[in-house]
Amino acid sequence: MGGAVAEVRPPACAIQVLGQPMESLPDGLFIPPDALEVFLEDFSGPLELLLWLIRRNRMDIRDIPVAEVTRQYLRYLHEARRRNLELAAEYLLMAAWLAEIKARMLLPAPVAAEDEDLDPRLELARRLEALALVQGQTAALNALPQAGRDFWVARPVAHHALPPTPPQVALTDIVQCWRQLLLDPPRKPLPVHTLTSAHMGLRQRMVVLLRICRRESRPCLLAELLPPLADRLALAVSLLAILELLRQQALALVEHESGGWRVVVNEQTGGSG
Amino acid sequence: MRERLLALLLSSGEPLSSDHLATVFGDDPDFTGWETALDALLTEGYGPLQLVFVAGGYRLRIHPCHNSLLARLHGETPRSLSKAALETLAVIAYQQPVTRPEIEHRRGVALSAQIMQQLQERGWITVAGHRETPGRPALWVTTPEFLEHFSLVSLESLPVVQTRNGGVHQDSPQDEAG
Amino acid sequence: MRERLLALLLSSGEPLSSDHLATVFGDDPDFTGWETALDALLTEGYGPLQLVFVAGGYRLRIHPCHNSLLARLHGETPRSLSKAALETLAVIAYQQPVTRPEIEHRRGVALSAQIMQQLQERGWITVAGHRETPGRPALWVTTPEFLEHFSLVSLESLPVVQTRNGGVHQDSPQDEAG
Repeated sequence: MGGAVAEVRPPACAIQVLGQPMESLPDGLFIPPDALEVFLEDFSGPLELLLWLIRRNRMDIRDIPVAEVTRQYLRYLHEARRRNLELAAEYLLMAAWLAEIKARMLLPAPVAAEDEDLDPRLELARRLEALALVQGQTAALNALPQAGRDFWVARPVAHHALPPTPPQVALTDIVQCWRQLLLDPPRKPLPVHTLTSAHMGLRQRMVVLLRICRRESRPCLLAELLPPLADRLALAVSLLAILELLRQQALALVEHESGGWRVVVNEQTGGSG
Repeated sequence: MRERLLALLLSSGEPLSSDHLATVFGDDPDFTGWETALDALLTEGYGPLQLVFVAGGYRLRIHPCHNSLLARLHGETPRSLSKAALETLAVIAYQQPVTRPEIEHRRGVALSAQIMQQLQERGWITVAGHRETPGRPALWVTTPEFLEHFSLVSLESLPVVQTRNGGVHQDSPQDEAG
Repeated sequence: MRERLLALLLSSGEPLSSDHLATVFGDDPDFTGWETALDALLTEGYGPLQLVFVAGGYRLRIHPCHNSLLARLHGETPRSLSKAALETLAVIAYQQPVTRPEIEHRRGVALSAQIMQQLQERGWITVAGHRETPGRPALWVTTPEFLEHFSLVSLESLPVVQTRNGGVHQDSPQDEAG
């Protein structure tokens, strides 16, 4: 019984032809018609076919009877060719390699050499052992419990929108910041002051607007009441002034016959003011 | 039966419709009463799980009471506040209730809407009303969450800040604005 | 505490390590005893859930007693891998980091791009760098998802496969190729 074959269950490929395990086939290379292609497709390549032959013949990978293995290997190839099956070039390459090994085996071994190193079968044995190991590892991997086959994981459960992560701030940061603001007050002009300055005052603007509306004594478009060529701040103050006048009911909004809204003086309350 | 139903729901990445569940359970007498179990799950939940009906099917959800814990796992890594946001927070904390123009006045720079939004999203500041002056500006205050986050019993427990020429900071900007 | 721990584990799509959990719970006195709760979950499970240690962390699974029911929902062994793909995965798992030519050498056949793509799509393999040899071939390794799928705690827990006159297979193909 061969030594180096990985200690695993039968060849990783449980070869079956038309439902029959390949092991039960007669030694005389009987392949049912149309089954050879299926049979060869089960192998990843020539190395695996070779490994399977060696195992079936219970040969030792470390001491391969090259002549016999080559004979069997070539019979598969010839059979395949006879049935016009397309074989990968790798299969022919392997045949060439086997022939080369066989030829070198016939040469007398140099007396002084260590036979291990010069055994022409060594590289083939290494390759076959590596493949046998891969097959063993594949079988071991496939035997592990697998998600979706042997167990199911709990899929991540949804949750509500989460509160944002609080920033890293200590109370001392806030206190320190406040102290700094107190010790070092801003020197720049203050926005609040700008609003109350003489030419931009809200109250003043309200008076001006009310005067314009009263003078025109007709419904005015909003655009007509806003100062022309004004900066953003002046526009904002004017708009604020109109809104405030509307809130105080000094002005009122009326719907115009041509559509849209117009601003008029509210005669009931603000008209006389 | 409840556990079987949960097993199905937990292993599924998408909501399961009644029809789908009915197909899985079939007429199998082992699985009678799954509809009752479904109803029970909908009303009672199961530990930290709630069952909700969404997108035409049933799906499990973590009960929102665990949100703050989940945020620790799934939330982005905390970043420090910008100086502008920190100053704004300091002004609101010490001067509340305070309007936006007053905050700008105190800091000497215009206040971006983004900062206010950021602080609001943190749940640290909120609008407590409006000042009855023209424009009725919103009055900003800190929230109970703010106190809780900084382990403050009340606003009175904010550390007192004194300056040499004390009292300057007591000037309420609302007097200036009024 | 058990429910809080469950909420975390349920919301996570990947195993959570002890370290990660410790970071989430921190020193917060509200969460003391989470280690005990974790141990209890490991031994007792929770309803249809069992807790396992896999890929360096804790992960919830459906108790295998529900497997036949779950197979009804998810279909029996969906999309099982081809023999070639499984062999390729085995070579990568046992020999990583490994280049494509080395995989081909081990298996004795050319490797189709399709197989590598399939394994990548499942999230089981990834490129971890390049070997500094001519052509700078990509070095393939397995991912944490691979460990999780095959119920492995770590790569060290891959089953040991020996040949009878052992040792020969230890020749790393990268030595031969390099």
